[in-house]
Amino acid sequence: MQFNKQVQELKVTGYTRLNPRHFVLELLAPEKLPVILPGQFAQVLVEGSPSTFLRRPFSIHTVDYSRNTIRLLIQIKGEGTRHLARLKEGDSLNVMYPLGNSFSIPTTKEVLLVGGGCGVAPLLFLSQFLHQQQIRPSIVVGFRTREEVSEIEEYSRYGDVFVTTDDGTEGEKGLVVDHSIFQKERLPFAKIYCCGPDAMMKTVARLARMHRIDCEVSLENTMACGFGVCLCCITPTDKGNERVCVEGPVFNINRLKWQ
Amino acid sequence: MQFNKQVQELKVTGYTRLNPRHFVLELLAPEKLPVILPGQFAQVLVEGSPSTFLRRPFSIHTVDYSRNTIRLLIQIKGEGTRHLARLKEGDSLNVMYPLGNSFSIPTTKEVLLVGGGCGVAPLLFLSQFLHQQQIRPSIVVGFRTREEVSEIEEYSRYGDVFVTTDDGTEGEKGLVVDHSIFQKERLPFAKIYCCGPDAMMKTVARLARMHRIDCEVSLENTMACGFGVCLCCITPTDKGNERVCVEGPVFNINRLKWQ
Amino acid sequence: MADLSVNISGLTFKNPVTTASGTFGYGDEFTDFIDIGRLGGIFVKAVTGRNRDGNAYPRMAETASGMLNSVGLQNKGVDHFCREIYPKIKDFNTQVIVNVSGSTVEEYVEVAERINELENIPGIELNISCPNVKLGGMAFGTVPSMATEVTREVRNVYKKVLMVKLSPNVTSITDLAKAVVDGGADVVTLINTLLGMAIDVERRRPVLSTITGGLSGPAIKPVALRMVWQVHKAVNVPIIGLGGIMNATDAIEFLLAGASAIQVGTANFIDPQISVKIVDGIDAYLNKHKINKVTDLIGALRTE
Amino acid sequence: MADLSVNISGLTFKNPVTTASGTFGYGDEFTDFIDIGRLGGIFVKAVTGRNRDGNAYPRMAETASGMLNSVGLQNKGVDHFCREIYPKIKDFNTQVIVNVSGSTVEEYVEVAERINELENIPGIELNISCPNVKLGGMAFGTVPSMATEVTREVRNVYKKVLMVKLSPNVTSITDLAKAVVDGGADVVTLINTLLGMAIDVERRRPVLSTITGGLSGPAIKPVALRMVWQVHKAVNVPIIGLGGIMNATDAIEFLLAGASAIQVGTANFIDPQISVKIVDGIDAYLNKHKINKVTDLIGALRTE
Ligand SMILES: Cc1cc2nc3c(=O)[nH]c(=O)nc-3n(C[C@H](O)[C@H](O)[C@H](O)COP(=O)(O)OP(=O)(O)OC[C@H]3O[C@@H](n4cnc5c(N)ncnc54)[C@H](O)[C@@H]3O)c2cc1C
Ligand SMILES: Cc1cc2nc3c(=O)[nH]c(=O)nc-3n(C[C@H](O)[C@H](O)[C@H](O)COP(=O)(O)OP(=O)(O)OC[C@H]3O[C@@H](n4cnc5c(N)ncnc54)[C@H](O)[C@@H]3O)c2cc1C
Ligand SMILES: Cc1cc2nc3c(=O)[nH]c(=O)nc-3n(C[C@H](O)[C@H](O)[C@H](O)COP(=O)(O)O)c2cc1C
Ligand SMILES: Cc1cc2nc3c(=O)[nH]c(=O)nc-3n(C[C@H](O)[C@H](O)[C@H](O)COP(=O)(O)O)c2cc1C
Ligand code: FES
Ligand code: FES
Repeated sequence: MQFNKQVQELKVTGYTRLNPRHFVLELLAPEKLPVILPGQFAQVLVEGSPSTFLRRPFSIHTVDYSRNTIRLLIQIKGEGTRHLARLKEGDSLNVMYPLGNSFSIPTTKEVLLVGGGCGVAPLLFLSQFLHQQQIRPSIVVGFRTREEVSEIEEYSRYGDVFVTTDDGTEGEKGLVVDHSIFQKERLPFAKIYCCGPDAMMKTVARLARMHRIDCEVSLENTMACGFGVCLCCITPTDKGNERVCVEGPVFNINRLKWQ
Repeated sequence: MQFNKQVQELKVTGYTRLNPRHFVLELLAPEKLPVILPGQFAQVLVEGSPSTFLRRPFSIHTVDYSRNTIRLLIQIKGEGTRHLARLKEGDSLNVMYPLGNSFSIPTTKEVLLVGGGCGVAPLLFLSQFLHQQQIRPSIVVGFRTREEVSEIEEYSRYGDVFVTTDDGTEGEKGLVVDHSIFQKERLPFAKIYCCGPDAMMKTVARLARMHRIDCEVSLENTMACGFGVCLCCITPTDKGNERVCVEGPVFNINRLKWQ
Repeated sequence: MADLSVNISGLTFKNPVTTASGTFGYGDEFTDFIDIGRLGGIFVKAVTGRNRDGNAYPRMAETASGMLNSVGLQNKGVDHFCREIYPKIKDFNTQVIVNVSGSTVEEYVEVAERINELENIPGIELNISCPNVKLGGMAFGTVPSMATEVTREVRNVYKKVLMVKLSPNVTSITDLAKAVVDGGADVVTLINTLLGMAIDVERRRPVLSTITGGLSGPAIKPVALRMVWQVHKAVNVPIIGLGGIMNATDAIEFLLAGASAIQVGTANFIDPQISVKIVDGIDAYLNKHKINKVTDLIGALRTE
Repeated sequence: MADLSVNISGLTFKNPVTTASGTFGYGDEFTDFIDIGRLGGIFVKAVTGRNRDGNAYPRMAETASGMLNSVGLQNKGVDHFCREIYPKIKDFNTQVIVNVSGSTVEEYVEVAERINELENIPGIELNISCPNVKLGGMAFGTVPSMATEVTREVRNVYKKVLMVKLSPNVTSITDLAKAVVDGGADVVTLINTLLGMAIDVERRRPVLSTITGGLSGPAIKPVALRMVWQVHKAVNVPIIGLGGIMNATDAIEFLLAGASAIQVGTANFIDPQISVKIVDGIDAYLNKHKINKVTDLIGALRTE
């Protein structure tokens, strides 16, 4: 398998506003899509946004080789994402992809995916991928409130979905890690994949260690290049400071030295 | 008469592409238009153009108090104007106006207007204004080539129009100052108003001096503020270095010390 | 509504937002746009001993997130200032500080003495970034001993609040800050423009008539902020911070780094109402964060 | 097709476009995007005496038209470089220059001696912007006498082309340029990053773990261009210019100001193909202006 990185002008072929803070872009590639693995990300150039100098990283949300499209799930945070939210079908977007490593292929069927906020982005692609491997994971996803809960049907196609909302307006009330699934004495999983805010991932990692479950997390970091040359995005690991954009974004928690 | 400067969000209510390099924007003011005089200009904020930090100055091309609109005639030069060319009806534009002094009210009916390139912009407004004063000027306007010749019908409403093109595809061939109107032994004018490239204005000024005709020119300059505070836009005059954006853009040639 | 007032060497500013010399004229051009009385203070443009025509055209070049200028201290001299300008600005309902420049120590002293007599001017800001004719064009503001000397000589004749504005074009901004404090400065202002250059590749010429000029705008903000922080740790006098401030967030960054007040410069050209918007934005930030007085922000950067 | 080749102290570069140290890795990450053989040269990232972990996270802050970094010379040391990296890059069809760093004169000398043995490395670039541990953290590159000393000591052991990269955080860049030429530098590279800072007002903390960091990108271009011009008039060795170059026009500005070659830095992060596009853009400019060879542009700024 080859992982040639590309810089391409993708065409916006779909725009779905999930809720006021989140939207999904569907992007059509001008040539045959490269092989993309779950957990990989793209670096997006935000043209026409004066305060956005560097590219912005987003996980690949889904890949559709038949339509030759990828999708990104984007949360509006600052100028760059605000600007992307104004894109329309037909616009083009300069994207560097696929970048980073990927979630590992599990050697077990007892798989749990945990995602919070825009951290759910790579998990849809991962569940599709697991589905192809005949694995039906459990998926716990956390949202702020009912109106932000989205794409549950899509996840349900590939796994058993559990929802939390901070305010309890849908699913269980509380943070993802407060979900009752984690309260059991013995968690029925041999592998956890997790993506979300730092604090959440650290809690999940603690739980995983406690229950002796293998666990991979997808880290965020401030990135300048996204392909390994600037050394701005490091995280301390058992091999020293490693690049989140090349050796990551996915790390096994055993390798991380969380600060 | 009061000349309060304003910073307003104007709405684009009209967009006319005259030719590949020029377009006209019609802009609707949110409140009653201030009094605007011919020769005055506006400072336009080009939002969403990363390489355009400062406002861009454009002469007021026409004013329509009944519709509460102004129009700008814009030539595409660099990033800022390229970006403005992409505006659409309904977009809004942050504009500071009216700025600068104005052409003086003539004390004669023998008036000649001379314009070249986007230097024609203030002359349409000036001819309307003269029309209101029962003055029908002669108007010589120069263009590069036939396809850039535009708005001739509008000018004709207010004056007698003479056209030149650099390549002779319409009107007389050559630069504006080559027009036969200037070849006469005695030019039948008591006042010339001129706007265009520096070299052109200097030639017209020379002709005016030779024929002892009173002459005003509208200068361009690199501007940072446009309202008199940065002192970046000076031109040497009989009173020392004066600001093109406040004491100008219109100067009587007798006052200028052309470099 | 939080308490926005700050005290700078005994002078009360109703809020920490002021305007930078050379970017605000004498204030009068702004009365169309804002109520000047809403500002903490204004710094009017440089006054020199005699009339100066400034540099030849072109004086301006736009750059990435900034601009270069080579205005060259154009002004009509201190006589004209006292006679013609002062009467027009002396009753502004804000602190009016005069920026004082010169090419020799004597010129600085002469101007300072004259401004000292103007009742409604509570302070001056010495602009020591100008080239020193006696020192072969080297700026006063780049050699600590010269900076001390010019400050001391002015201090001898000037009885009100003496601010000194530093140039960022130096190896050690703290050495310069210490030098002017040694000379008797009550306050340091930083930063003036960075020396820069722009070239027109089509004409193969410099864009500015003077080849090089002063860089201002958001491009220089990181450098300005760093210098404010360094000086805040090194000297014990109030700091007025500036360089690329475009909004309230930028202004708050300077306060956190140690500035007691800030100046808005180039941003005035793009939005003449920005200074007042920044006052409102600081107020909103304080309310949002439940901070009662703006002075709690000054130097409050957490670095532990 | 114009003649794009330039000669820099005896080395032939097929064109004046090279890549800046710390922004191009060891070149290998770029092979997905460009043919490295199309570049005049590449400057690989800093090599120090021993392994360095660099600074803690976060190491990056975006700023107006630029970025701050505090990577801190992370690298595995000169041993690892010679053993593991050199074999991979020694056959690139371009000039490969190694950026050499250290905290003591001895460390610079040690690294330079080791690199001197590598046949396919025709030159080194001394990065003297690093803080000098013996000099209390003051950078070698800010004190002329120290700059001369470190250059001279390296010159004694290094037999090929010796380039020295200067820091812009100084009062007089020409003094520093003269100092390293006195020490035996064949070429000067300028500029390294400006020292800057960014603050997160919500957390009231510095964005970078190191509080201050190095500013790069278009924001610094006017300063870089000014320094290249000043040094071009002051010393007689070839200059390699950089700082905020984003396109061919920027690159040509540096050539006109006096640079014999240029480096593309931060722009590589945004468009990894930009360096090759700049080669093409310079060629197009020369053709448009009917200039036969790129060397006709070097220092060709008209200022009369
Ligand atoms: C590998 C990776 C994958 C990501 N995947 C997704 C995704 O699928 N969907 C999604 O919505 N977001 C994702 N992000 C986060 C996304 O990149 C940032 O939200 C985005 O860059 C913000 O840009 P902005 O211009 O809108 O905000 P800015 O104005 O740049 O910043 C707004 C706020 O967000 C913070 N911020 C900016 N960039 C980052 C960053 N890289 N990491 C953490 N905080 C940041 C800033 O500190 C600031 O407080 C990912 C980040 C990484 C590193
Ligand atoms: C008082 C005044 C009135 C004007 N009226 C009009 C008008 O009615 N219609 C019109 O099309 N243009 C007018 N101009 C010129 C217009 O302001 C510039 O063409 C415009 O600012 C270019 O912006 P840009 O971002 O597209 O180009 P940039 O990328 O900024 O520059 C492109 C090229 O144009 C040159 N340039 C930029 N600004 C100016 C300037 N202010 N003066 C001269 N050359 C400049 C640059 O040096 C460069 O070579 C006027 C200028 C002034 C000062
Ligand atoms: C056009 C212009 C003229 C200036 N004139 C002066 C001056 O007369 N005296 C002075 O001390 N600083 C002068 N400055 C510097 C500013 O006061 C300020 O220090 C600098 O622009 C940085 O702030 P900014 O980035 O907010 O503009 C001038 C700046 C500009 C842009
Ligand atoms: C992330 C990063 C790492 C850098 N590392 C080095 C380095 O190791 N050695 C060095 O001499 N310069 C280093 N630099 C400085 C660049 O080589 C260059 O001098 C500077 O970024 C200015 O050029 P630019 O604006 O084109 O990026 C680094 C710059 C960046 C942005
Ligand atoms: S973002 Fe540059 S190395 Fe990871
Ligand atoms: S543009 Fe600022 S004074 Fe004229």
